[in-house]
Amino acid sequence: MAGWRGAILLPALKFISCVTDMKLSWSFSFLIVLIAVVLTGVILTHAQVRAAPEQPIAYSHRTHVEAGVQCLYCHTSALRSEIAGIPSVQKCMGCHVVIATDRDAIRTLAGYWERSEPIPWVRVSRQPEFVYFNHQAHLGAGENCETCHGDVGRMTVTRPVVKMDMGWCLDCHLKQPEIKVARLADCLTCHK
Amino acid sequence: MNQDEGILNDNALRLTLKVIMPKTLTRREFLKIAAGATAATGLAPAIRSIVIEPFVRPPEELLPGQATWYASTCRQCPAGCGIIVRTINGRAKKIEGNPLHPLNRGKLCARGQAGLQVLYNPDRLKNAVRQSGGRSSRQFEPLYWPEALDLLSDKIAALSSAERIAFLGGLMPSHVYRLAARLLETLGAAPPVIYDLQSALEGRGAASQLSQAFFGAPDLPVYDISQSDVVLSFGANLLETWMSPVAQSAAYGAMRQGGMGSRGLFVQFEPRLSATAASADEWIPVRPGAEGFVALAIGRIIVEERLGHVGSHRTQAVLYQNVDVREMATASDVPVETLRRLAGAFADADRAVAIPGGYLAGQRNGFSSMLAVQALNLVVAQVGREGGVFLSNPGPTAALRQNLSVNAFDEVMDLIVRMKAGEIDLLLVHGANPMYELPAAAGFAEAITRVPFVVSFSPFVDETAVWADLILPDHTYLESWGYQVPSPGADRPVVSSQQPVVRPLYDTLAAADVLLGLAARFGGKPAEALPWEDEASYLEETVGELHGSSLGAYDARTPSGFWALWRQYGGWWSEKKIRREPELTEVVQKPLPISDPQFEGDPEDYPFHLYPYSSIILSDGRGANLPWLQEAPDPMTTVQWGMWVELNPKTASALGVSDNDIVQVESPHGMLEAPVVIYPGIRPDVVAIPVGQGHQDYGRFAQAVSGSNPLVLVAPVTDPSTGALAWGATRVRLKPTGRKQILARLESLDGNGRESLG
Amino acid sequence: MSEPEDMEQEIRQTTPYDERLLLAQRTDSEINQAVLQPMLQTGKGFWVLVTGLSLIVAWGVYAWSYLIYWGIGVTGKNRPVYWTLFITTFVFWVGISHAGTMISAVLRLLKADWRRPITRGAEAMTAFALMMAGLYPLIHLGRVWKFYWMVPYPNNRLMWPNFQSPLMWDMVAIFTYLIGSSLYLYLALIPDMAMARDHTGSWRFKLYRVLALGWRGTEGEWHKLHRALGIFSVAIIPIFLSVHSIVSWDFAVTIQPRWHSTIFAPYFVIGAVYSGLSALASILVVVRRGMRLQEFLRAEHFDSLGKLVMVAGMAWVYFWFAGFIVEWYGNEPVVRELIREEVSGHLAPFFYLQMSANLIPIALLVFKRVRTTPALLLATTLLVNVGMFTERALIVIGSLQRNDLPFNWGNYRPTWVEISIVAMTFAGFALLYTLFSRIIPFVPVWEIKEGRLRYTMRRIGRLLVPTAAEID
Amino acid sequence: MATDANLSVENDRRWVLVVDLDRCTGCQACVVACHAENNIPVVGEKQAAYGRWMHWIIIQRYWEGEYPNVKARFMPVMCQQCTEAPCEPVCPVFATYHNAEGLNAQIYNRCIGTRFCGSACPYKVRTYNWFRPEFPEPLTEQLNPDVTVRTRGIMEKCTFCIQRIRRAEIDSQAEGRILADGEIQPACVQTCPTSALVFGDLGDPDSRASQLARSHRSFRLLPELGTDPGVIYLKGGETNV
Repeated sequence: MAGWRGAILLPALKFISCVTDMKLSWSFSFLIVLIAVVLTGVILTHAQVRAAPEQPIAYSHRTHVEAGVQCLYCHTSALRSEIAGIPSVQKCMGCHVVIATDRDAIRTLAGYWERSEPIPWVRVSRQPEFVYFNHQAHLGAGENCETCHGDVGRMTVTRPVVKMDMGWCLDCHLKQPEIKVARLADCLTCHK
Repeated sequence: MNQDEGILNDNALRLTLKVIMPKTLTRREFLKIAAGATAATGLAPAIRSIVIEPFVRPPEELLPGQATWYASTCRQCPAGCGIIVRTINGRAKKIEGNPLHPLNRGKLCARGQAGLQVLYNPDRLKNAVRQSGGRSSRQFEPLYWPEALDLLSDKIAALSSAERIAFLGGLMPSHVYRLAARLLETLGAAPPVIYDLQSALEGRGAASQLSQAFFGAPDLPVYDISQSDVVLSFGANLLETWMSPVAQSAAYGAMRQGGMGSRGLFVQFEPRLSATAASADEWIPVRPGAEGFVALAIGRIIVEERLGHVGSHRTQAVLYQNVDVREMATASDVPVETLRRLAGAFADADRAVAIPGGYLAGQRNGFSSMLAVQALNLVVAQVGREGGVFLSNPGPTAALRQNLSVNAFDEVMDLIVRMKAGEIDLLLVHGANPMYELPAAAGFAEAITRVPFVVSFSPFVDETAVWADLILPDHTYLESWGYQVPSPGADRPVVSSQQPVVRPLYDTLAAADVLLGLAARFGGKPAEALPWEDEASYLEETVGELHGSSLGAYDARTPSGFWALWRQYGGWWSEKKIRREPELTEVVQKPLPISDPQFEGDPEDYPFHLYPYSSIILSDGRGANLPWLQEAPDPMTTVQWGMWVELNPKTASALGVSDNDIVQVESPHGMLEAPVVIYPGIRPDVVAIPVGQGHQDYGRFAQAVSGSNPLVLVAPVTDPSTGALAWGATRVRLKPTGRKQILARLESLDGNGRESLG
Repeated sequence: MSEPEDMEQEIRQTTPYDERLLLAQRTDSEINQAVLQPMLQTGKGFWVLVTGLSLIVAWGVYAWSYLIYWGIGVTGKNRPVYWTLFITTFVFWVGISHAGTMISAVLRLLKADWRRPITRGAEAMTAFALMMAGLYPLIHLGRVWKFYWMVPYPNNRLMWPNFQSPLMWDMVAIFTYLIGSSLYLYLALIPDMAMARDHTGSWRFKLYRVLALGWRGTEGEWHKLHRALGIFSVAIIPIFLSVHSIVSWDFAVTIQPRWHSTIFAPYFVIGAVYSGLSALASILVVVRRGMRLQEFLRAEHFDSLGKLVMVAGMAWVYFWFAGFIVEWYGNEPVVRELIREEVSGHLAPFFYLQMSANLIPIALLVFKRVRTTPALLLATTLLVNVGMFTERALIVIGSLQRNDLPFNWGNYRPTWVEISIVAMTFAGFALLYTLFSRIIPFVPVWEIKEGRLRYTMRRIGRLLVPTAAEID
Repeated sequence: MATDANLSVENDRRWVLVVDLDRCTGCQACVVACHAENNIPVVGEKQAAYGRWMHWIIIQRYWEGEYPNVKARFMPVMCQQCTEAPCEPVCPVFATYHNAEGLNAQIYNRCIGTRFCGSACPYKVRTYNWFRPEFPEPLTEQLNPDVTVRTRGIMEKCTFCIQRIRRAEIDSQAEGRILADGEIQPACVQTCPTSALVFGDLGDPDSRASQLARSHRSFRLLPELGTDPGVIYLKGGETNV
C-alpha cells in the first residue's frame, strides 16, 4: 500500500520542491493569480447590501416616527394588499400644509403638489420581478415591519438593512412550524 | 340556466360591485409604472434603480397593487357582450366576461380577449392629424383639437348645402349614431349610412328584414339552441362569428352536456365544413345557394307525410304547394332519403329550431331561402317557444334601441354613385373601413377621390383613414363611454353599458364630444338639439330613462345612484326571463317563393364558387392589427399569420397542387394569389378564402401578413328582394403558379391530421 | 508513393521477434534524436496549418458569442426538435475519447507490446476529445451564464443540482474521465520529459524541467511509476466503460420513442470504441507522415490497430442489429414511423449513409493490404467516423422529429451558427493535437526502450538466441 | 386511448383540469386568454412557421373520414401536469419539479435552458424562449404583474395559472374561509364560452372536477405511458338519426 501512496504523492512532492527551488517570482505570480480568482469568486457570489439611494426629497423616517406617526398611517395598504404603498402627495400635504412649511424639503414637496406632479421616489427595498412578495400575507402571519426593513424609525436616511436574497427569505421560512414549512419551502410560493 | 353555467367568478363579481369608475379624472392622477420597462426585459438583474411614482390624489376605490375591475361592453363585434376589465395601478391588464351579464354570462371569445391590444396598440394615432402631404401621403401633421374642430365646422359651414354631407358609419356605438343622426338632421343632411363587412357577412340587414316580414318587427330573433333537441343550421356559423357567438356557444354547450339527459342533434347545411359544422353531428354539403331548397323539401315532406305531433299540416300545406321534393333534392345535391330522415327527426322533436344563417343572406336568392328556413319553425310550431325561435322582449329598453340596423348594400351603392357624381363634398367615416370592407368592384376607391374633403374618426390609420384629409381619432372602446342594446338580445331585456376602464392613453377625443363640440360651434338649432356639455352627461340622461323600471336586476333611489349601479353592473337588464310572442304576418300564409340562385361569372370559364368566409379569429379584418389574434391559429386549418385558399383534395389533385402551393384565384372582377390548404371538408366545386388579411395599412401587425383581401374578387351584386350584398354569388377559376409559400401552422403536415398512429 | 512497397517488404521478411529487435542496433541517443528531431524543426506547413486552424476556432468563438447574445433561436432548433447538432457532436467527441484508454490501459494490462509507440498519441487524443466534448454542455445551454447552477457548491439558496438528472451524471462522468485520463497521460510522460529536459535548451529546457518534476530515473522512481501506471490502468477502465453508458442514458431515461431503449449503454460504448479506434488510426497515419515517424509507427502497428477496428466494428453491428430487431418486433407506432422515415422517408439519405459508412469499412479491413496501406487505412477509418457521426445525428435529431402525437411532429435545418461551432471543435481538436505534437515527444521513448530491453540477443555457443525478460 | 380511472392524489389536494371534448368548439378563446394572462410572447409569422410559436394551450384538430362523410375533432392540449412527469427528473437544476398540490411547477428564474424537459415531454407542451420576447411600446402595459416575463433561453409551459391559485389561497386565508369549488378559474376556464373546461381539486370528491373525472366518458392522453396526467378529457359523443 505504502508503495502506491508513494506513487501518487511523489509527483506532488516533486512539483512543490521544484516550485520552491525555482525563482520565487514564478511561484508567487502563480499564487497571486490563484488568490485573485478565489477572491473575485467570493465577491461575485456574495454581494453586499446596497447603499441608501438618493431621494428627490430629503425625507427622514426618524423625524416622522418620533413625531408619533405609525407606519400604517402612510403605508396604508400593507395590511390589505401585497404592496405597502407609498403615500400620495395629497397625504403628505394633509399635514404639511401647516407643519414645517418653511423647511426646504417641504417647499420642494409643496412644489410637487402645486404642479400636481408625482414625486419620483427611488425604491429602497426591492425584490427582483420574478419574486412574488405579499405584505398582507406576512403581516397577517404576525411579522412586523422591522423584521425586514430594520428599525426605519431610527433612520434619517432610509437604507436597506438586509440583503433580501433567497437565503435570507428561506432562513425565516424554514423556522416556521412544521405544517407551514412544506408550503413555505415550495418554490411556487414566492416565484411567479 | 343549467348548473355549470351557474359557476360565477366570485372574485370578479365582488370587485365589480365594489368599484365605480370616477367620471372625470385628470392625467396626473394616474400612476406611471416605470417598472413596466423592467418587466419587459424579463428576469433582468435587479440592479437598476427603480422609480416609483405615487398618486398625487389617489382615486378612493384604488388600493395600490390590488386589481380593480371595471364593467364595460365589448365592441369587437356587434354582439355586445358584457366585459369586466382588470386594472392595476390604472392600467388595464385583462378582459374577462361579465359574470352577471345575461348575454355572455362571464364568457368571452378570442376577439373579446384580445381587446387589450386595441387599447395598447403601438400603431394608434396619438392625436388629431391632418395629412400635410395630401391624401394617402401618410404624412401626418398633428393638430390641436380646437383647431381640428374649427377646421371641420368651417368646412361644414362653407358647404353650399347640407345634402352634400355624407356620414358613413360602421360598427358605431348607439349613442354616437343617435347624436350623429340628430346633428345631421338639424343641419338638414341625410342620416348616417351604416355598413360594415361583419354585418354583411352574417346577413344582419337581411335577417332584420326577414324578421320584419315574418314577425312584423325588425328585431333579430333569438334561436334558443340551449333548450333545443334538434338544431338545423342553414349556413349559420353560430359558434364563430354569426350574430352573438358567445351566447350561442354557451347555449351549444348546454345543448350538448347541459344535463338535460338528451344530447341534442345538430345538423349544419353549408358548402364548407366550418368550425361550427365540425361541432355539429352532421355536416351536409349543400350546393351553394340551394339551402332554401333543402328547407322547402323538408317542409314539404313534413306537411305531406303529416310528420310530427303538430296537427297544423293542412293549414301549412299552402306554403309548400308548388314544391317538388325530388327536384329540390337534385337541385340542392342532398339525397331524398337524407331529407326524409332529417324531416322526421325535426318534426318528431319536442323542441326543434331551424336557423337561417349568414351564408344564405349572401346569395341572390337569399331572402327566399331564409324565408323557407324560418318557415320550418312555423311548420313544427316552434315559433315563440322555448327551444324554438323568439324575439327578445325590449321592455323599457325599447326607447334606447333607436334603429341602428345596418343599411342595405344598395344604399351604400347609391352613396358611392352620388360620390362619383361629385354630389358629396364632405364625407365623414366612423367605425367603418369601406376601402377595405367593400368589394373592390363597388368602386369606392374611385368614388372617394371625387370627394373634396374626407374626415375619419378611426383611432388607427386604416385604408380609409389614409384617404382622409382630417383624422379625428376616437377613443378605443376601453377608453370611452357608451351603451349598446345587444341584438339579437337574450331571453330578457338587456342594455350593456360602456365606461372608460382606463383614462385615454393619448390625446384622442370621443366622437360624441366632437359632434357636441361641432353643434356648440354652429349654435342655433344644432346647439339646441345637442345641448349636453359632454358625452357622459348625455349618456347619464339617456340611460336615465331606465331608472325606476320595476324589472331591473337592481334598484336605485336616485338617478345618480342608478347611474352608479348602471356602471357597476355593466348595464341594465331584467332579473327574470321575459319573452314576447311574435305575431305572424301575411307572408307566411302564401306559398313560399322558390327562386334559383344566380351567380356572377359564366360556369364555363369560372367553374368554382367563391366562399369568402369571416374567420373566427379575424372576423371581418377588424382584428388583423392585434398580434394575439394574428398569432392565434385558425381552428380548422391551424394557420397563424396567414391567408390561404381552401381546396377539396379532389380539386387540388385535379389542379395538380398541394399544400402551400400558391394558386391564382380569378373572378370576373379581380384576381388574387394565395397558398393552398388542402381541406377535406369542402365541396369540390367551392373555393373558400378567409376574410380579414391583406391590409395595405392598419398597422404593422396587419401589414406584416402577406395576404390579400378576397373582396377584390367579390361581385357587387345584391339580393334584389333585400338589397343585401350577395357576397357568396361570385364564381372564380383557379390557376397554379408553380410558386410556394410555407404557411405558419400548428399542425405538422407530416402528421397529416392523424389523431394517433395506433 | 513508394512507401507501401517497402513496408510490404518489411512485413514479408520480418518474423515477430525480428521486428521487435529492429531497434536493437540503434543506440539510445539515436532513438532520442529520432523522436526529438521532428519536434524541434517546424516547417512552413506547420505554421500554415496552425494559422488555418486558429482562424476556424476564432470564427467558431464568434459564432458562440453570437449565439449567447441572441439566444438559442439562432440555431435551427425548434419544437419538438430541442436537441440537435450540439448534442450529436458532444456524443461523437465523448466517443472518440474512448480509444486512448482502450489502447493504453487495456492493452497495457494485456501486455500487448505493439501498443508501445502509439499509447501517447492515443492518450492525447482522449484528453483533447474530452476537452472538446466538455464544451458542448455549456454551448447548448440557453443561459450559459448560469451554468454554475449545475455545479454542486454550498449556497445560501440551499439549492443543489438534481442528481437524478442524467445531465448531472454526464458532468461528473466526463470530468472524472478528463482528470483521470490527463493524469494518466502525464504520469507516462514524466520520464520522457526528463529525457527531453536533458537534450534541449532555452525555453524548452525550462518547460521540461518543470514538467519532469525533477525525474532522475532512480530505481525507486521507476518502481513507483510502474505501480502508479498499473493502478491507473485498472482504475480508469470502469470510468471508460461508464462514461459512454451515462451519455447514452441521457437518451435512454426519457420516454421519447427510439431513445427509450435498454441496449443503449453497451451499444454506445462499443460504438465509441469503434469510432475512437478509427479516429486514432487516421490520426496516426497523418502524424506518421507529418512527423516522419515511419521508423516507430510501422506496418504491424497499423495492422493490429486495423484488426481492432474491424472487431469493434463487428461488435457494433451486432449491437445495432440487436437494438433494431427489438424495435422491429416491438412495432411501436412511432418507432415504426421512424423506421419508415429512415428506410424510405426524409431521413433515408442519412440512414443509408450511416449504414454503408459503418459496414463497408469492416469488410475492407478484412484485407491486410487495406490495414497496412496508410492511404487506404486513412480513407476507411475516416469513413467509419463519418458513419458514426451520422448515426449519432440520426439517434439525436432524427428521433426527436417524431413523437406520440403526430400533430406535434417537426423537422430541422441547421444554421451557420451550429455548423461553425461544430467546426470550431473539430479545428480546436486538431489545433491542440498539432501543438501537442511539437512540445511533447509523440512516441513514448522510455516505453520503446523498455520494450527493447525485454528482448535481447544472447550468444549461446554459435548462435544468437533472442531472449525475453519480464520487467514489470 | 382507453378510459383509466386510477387518478392518484398524493396529498389531500390535487389540482386537475377537466376538458369536455363534447363541448369544445375549437374557438381559440382559451388560447388568447392564456396569452393575455401569462405574458406569452408573440413570435411572428417567420418563427411560427418554423414551429417556434409559444402557445401554452393549443387546440389540435384531427380529420376523420373522406368527403362528404368527413368529420373534424378538436382536442385542447396543454401541460398535462403529470404526477409521474417525464420532464421533472431530467432537469439538472430543479427548475421543474412537482409540488404538494400536484402541480408540475416551472420556476423560470431557475431554468438554465438545457431543453431536456422539452425533449422528455411526450406531449410536447413545453415551449422555449428562442429569443428575447418583444413587446413594442405600449404593449408592455398589458403585461400581467403577477407573472414573470420570461427572457431568452427559458423553458415555459402551462402552470394552471398558478398566480390565480396563489391569490385565491391568500385571499381565502386573509378572509379566514376555505376555498370554494370553482373559485379558482384559470384564464382558459374562465373564458371558455361553452364551459368545456372545468378546474378543481381532485382531492375533494364533491368538486365538480372530480365528479366529471369519474364520468364514464373520461380518458387521459397517452395513458399507456403511465404519466398519470392531471388533465382529464371527456370523450365527445355523437347523435344520430
